[in-house]
Amino acid sequence: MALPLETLLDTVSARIISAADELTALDSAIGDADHGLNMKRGFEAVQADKAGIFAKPPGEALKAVGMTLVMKVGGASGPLYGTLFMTLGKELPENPSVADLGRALQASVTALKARGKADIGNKTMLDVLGPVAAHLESGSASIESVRALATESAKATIPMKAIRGRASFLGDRSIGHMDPGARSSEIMITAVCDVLEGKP
Amino acid sequence: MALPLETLLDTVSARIISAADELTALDSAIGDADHGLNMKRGFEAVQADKAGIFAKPPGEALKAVGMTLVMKVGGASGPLYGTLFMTLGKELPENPSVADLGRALQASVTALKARGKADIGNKTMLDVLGPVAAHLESGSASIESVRALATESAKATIPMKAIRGRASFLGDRSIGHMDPGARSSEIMITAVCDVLEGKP
Amino acid sequence: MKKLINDVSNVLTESLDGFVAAHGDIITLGAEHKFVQRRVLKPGKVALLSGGGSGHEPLHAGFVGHGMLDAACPGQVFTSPTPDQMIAAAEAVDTGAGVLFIVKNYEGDVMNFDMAREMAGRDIETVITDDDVAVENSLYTTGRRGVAGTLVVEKVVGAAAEQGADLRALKQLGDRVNRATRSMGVALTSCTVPAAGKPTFDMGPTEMEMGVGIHGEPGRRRVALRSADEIAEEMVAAIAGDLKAKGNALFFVNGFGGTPAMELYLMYNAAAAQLAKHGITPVRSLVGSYVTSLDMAGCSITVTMLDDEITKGWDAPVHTPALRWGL
Amino acid sequence: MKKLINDVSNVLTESLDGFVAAHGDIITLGAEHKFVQRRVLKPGKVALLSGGGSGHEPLHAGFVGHGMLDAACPGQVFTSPTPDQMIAAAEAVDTGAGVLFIVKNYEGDVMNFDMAREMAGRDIETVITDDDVAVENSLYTTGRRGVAGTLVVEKVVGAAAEQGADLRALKQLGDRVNRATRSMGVALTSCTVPAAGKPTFDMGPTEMEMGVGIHGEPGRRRVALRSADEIAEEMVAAIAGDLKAKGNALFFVNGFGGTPAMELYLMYNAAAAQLAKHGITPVRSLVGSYVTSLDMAGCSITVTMLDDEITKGWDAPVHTPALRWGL
Ligand SMILES: Nc1ncnc2c1ncn2[C@@H]1O[C@H](COP(=O)(O)OP(=O)(O)O)[C@@H](O)[C@H]1O
Ligand SMILES: Nc1ncnc2c1ncn2[C@@H]1O[C@H](COP(=O)(O)OP(=O)(O)O)[C@@H](O)[C@H]1O
Ligand SMILES: [Mg+2]
Ligand SMILES: [Mg+2]
Ligand SMILES: [Mg+2]
Ligand SMILES: [Mg+2]
Repeated sequence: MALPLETLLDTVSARIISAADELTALDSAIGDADHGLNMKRGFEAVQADKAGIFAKPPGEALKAVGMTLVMKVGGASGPLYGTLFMTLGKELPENPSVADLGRALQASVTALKARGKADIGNKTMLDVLGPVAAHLESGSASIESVRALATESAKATIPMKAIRGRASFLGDRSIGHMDPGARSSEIMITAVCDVLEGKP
Repeated sequence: MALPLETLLDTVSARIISAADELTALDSAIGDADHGLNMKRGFEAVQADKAGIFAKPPGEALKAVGMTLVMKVGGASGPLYGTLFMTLGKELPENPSVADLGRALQASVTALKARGKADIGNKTMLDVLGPVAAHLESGSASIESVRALATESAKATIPMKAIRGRASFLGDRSIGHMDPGARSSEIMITAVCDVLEGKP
Repeated sequence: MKKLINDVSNVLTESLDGFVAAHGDIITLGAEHKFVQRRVLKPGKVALLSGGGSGHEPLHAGFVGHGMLDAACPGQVFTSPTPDQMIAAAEAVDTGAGVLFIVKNYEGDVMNFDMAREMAGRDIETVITDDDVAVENSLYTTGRRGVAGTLVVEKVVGAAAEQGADLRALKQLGDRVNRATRSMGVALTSCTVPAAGKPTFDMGPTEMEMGVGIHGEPGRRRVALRSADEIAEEMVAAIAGDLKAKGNALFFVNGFGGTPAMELYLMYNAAAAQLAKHGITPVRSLVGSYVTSLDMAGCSITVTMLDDEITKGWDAPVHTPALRWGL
Repeated sequence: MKKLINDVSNVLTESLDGFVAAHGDIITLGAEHKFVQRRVLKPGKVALLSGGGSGHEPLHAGFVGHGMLDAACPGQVFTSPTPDQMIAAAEAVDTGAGVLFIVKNYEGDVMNFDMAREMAGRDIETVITDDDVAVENSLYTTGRRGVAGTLVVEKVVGAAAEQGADLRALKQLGDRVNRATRSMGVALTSCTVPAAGKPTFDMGPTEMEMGVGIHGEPGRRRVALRSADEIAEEMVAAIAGDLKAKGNALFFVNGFGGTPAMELYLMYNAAAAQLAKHGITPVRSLVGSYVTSLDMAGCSITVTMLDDEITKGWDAPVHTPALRWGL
């Protein structure tokens, strides 16, 4: 399928920007109260750069989105989401199958693990991105099942004790709160599902 | 009459110490929230020095009370109440008449005016001490009339605009609050009246 | 009340003990916590002595050392020190050239320093600082408060004393620096006096006090919270209107104790733009919490018009716990 | 939210503009507010570059100047700077001897500095500071936070760089100073991030956070408000227990932005008594708000065990906006 890149990016940006307060509130509980502010700044910059970004071929456009996030977000989420988009740009073929999507996302997850020295189960965005990548790669994914898995996986970070990220400084006190990065990943994946399903 | 100096001082001390919070609250409104703390510190020091103080003859004892207040109270009230007691010590004869009391208090008021460069009507302790001194000197004073005048005079500072003391920094905002030093003077005069009347 | 303290009645002595321990290379403590003095005195130099209520730290003890004060007498919180303190301090630091008292214009301070001068029996002059333009001046009232500008007077006079100026000359210089200096303050919150245990005044979440002093006393006007630019505009207008001078100045933005550096520098930026409109050019700057009001949030700005002598005094080396350069 | 600010989106740039205007004799501002740099570079000297989220002022920009940093990159409030900032700063201050990054151990900071190092194409080493004993250390976790001890690393390494030490030697020295340093903090109130507009966490009037960091993040434990002595006892026990060393030390009491000097010195007094019990003797001291968390009330204490080299580095002249002696 040909990905409607521009619509995807607009929807992801809009959803993240309008969820900024929620993400910051989650980060207040176990972090430093800026995840929503960071993500909003990043996607506002992506929107401001759109003309330049979409002048490029799709792969390069995705890399440019990643680079914009790296240069505008800062914090932990900047390099991580930046790496995610840059890797997707490198790995996605022109007209990807679902399995291609899975492979590219899996490659991104591998890159993220290396960048952040983290693993699945550490109570981070990886706990949403990792399961979704694996599910896509499995070949049995539907839009419905991906959406459900993203939501479930974000929720599953609530009882986890953080091993990585700022929440790890809290030790046991990190238990009982959803990881803000897991929630922003869920929001992005849900946005992609909605666009692919034809919902605005 | 022979003044029961020790009882007078015990009662004045006890009344001031137990009114500390009230005096500090008055000073919060138009000053710096310490008049009660200052006066309490001073009279606690007087109480601690009592043995030394009452080893002296009455005039010297009063001067010693004044010097203790000067050295322990600080702020505006320390030099002023210190000067008051030192002047009383200098001016009071052994067995003072009511008129002697009036003259001595009047001399103290004069000394206070010089020390503080202030006058009656400036919204300070002088607005209680001045009228009471004049009334005592007039020869027509009774314990009852002195007590009533002290209370009235303290109350009369409420509508005044402060010209001297910290409250003067507030300009018109000083209007509507009783002057803390006027109130402490009222408390002391009332205590003296009560003792002379035989009330504890 | 949330404070890093033990028993409220020991706050002052415990804090002073820590202060003297941390800065033992520069200062020593007088008996009974009556004063803090310079560790090494300079014989023949006029001794500079200041003091006032505590709660304004680092003022004054933080300015004891080479190039500034010889001794400082800390009173109770917001309460002037008592004459015995100044007498003992003068005795300790007067090496024969006399003593200059530098006193902020509050009646408590003025009267206690006056009594000390009368009782000390030595050659003493007094400089009274009254830089706060928020207070209306008049011959019949207490006059203006001495606030953050006191630091400037202590620094410039301290430098001249170090250079060997005599007592009369220092008194004149101090009066001159004071006349060249104006300040104004704004508070966003009240402070809490430890012994009182609760804020001195209540302030709503969208209110501020314009023209506040440094004792948690209310200011001249309670107004609605405004932007840094608007606050700077009003403060600079009051200062410049009263100074009636243009040209080079020392510009000092002072935090009250609960104000982060980020906000002080933002105020510096806002107020510098306003100064330019009035023809005042900051050629020397100081930003930080130097003359505080316990934990109050807010700031004051101070402008001192500079001439060669005052500039030289400001630039001269200083080595104290809170202000140090050139040494 | 009560702050001396204009539009929340301009807080950083307006504050930086004020900072650079006030300290223009020492520092200059890079394009697009990406970094602050030393006005006069020393050719042939290794360039020291630090940075991190804003809100910790004067850290880091306040330590740019002779004897400390060559450049500092300020991120958004509590958010690591982005790689383009470090790349531009390194380009501006590298005079050929290479660049040392000094980075506090937060994943955001570490990752952004790592990316900058990969992309900058020059000789760069990194010292990571992780002095906060409040965080349990383990091979499998993020590890400890870098907090106020970072100042000590910057000072000592800065002195050695000024003396001509090469990049590898500075990296080793930085790691060594970091290993000799431990910190722990306590918060009495939360801070308020300007863009968030309300306190990061709620705290009751009789609660405090033990083992708090410098980002308004909750600490390890919410406990009942305790006396300065009890707080000092717990903090010093944690530090000394982890250091497992006795002898001469640098003792640094750091305010978080909303803490008055009076309380910091009282804590100094309380903690010095505890240090003595553990055989640690403060022979150098620093007290003040240097590594802050916006307007948070509270403090941290830092101990660095001293040897001759570290002592010499600490004592060496320094001339920066926030730390100055010997010059
Ligand atoms: N090492 C890591 N690996 C993967 N994700 C991480 C890592 N560290 C942090 N994160 C993610 O980043 C999120 C926080 O992002 P953000 O608040 O923007 O940055 P910061 O923590 O620097 O303030 C966390 O909720 C977590 O999901
Ligand atoms: N110049 C003055 N003359 C007479 N009384 C004064 C003068 N200045 C202040 N006072 C009195 O002192 C009182 C304040 O005392 P206190 O609070 O102890 O000292 P401070 O004002 O230094 O904090 C005022 O309420 C007023 O009655
Ligand atoms: Mg965060
Ligand atoms: Mg008072
Ligand atoms: Mg007072
Ligand atoms: Mg952050």
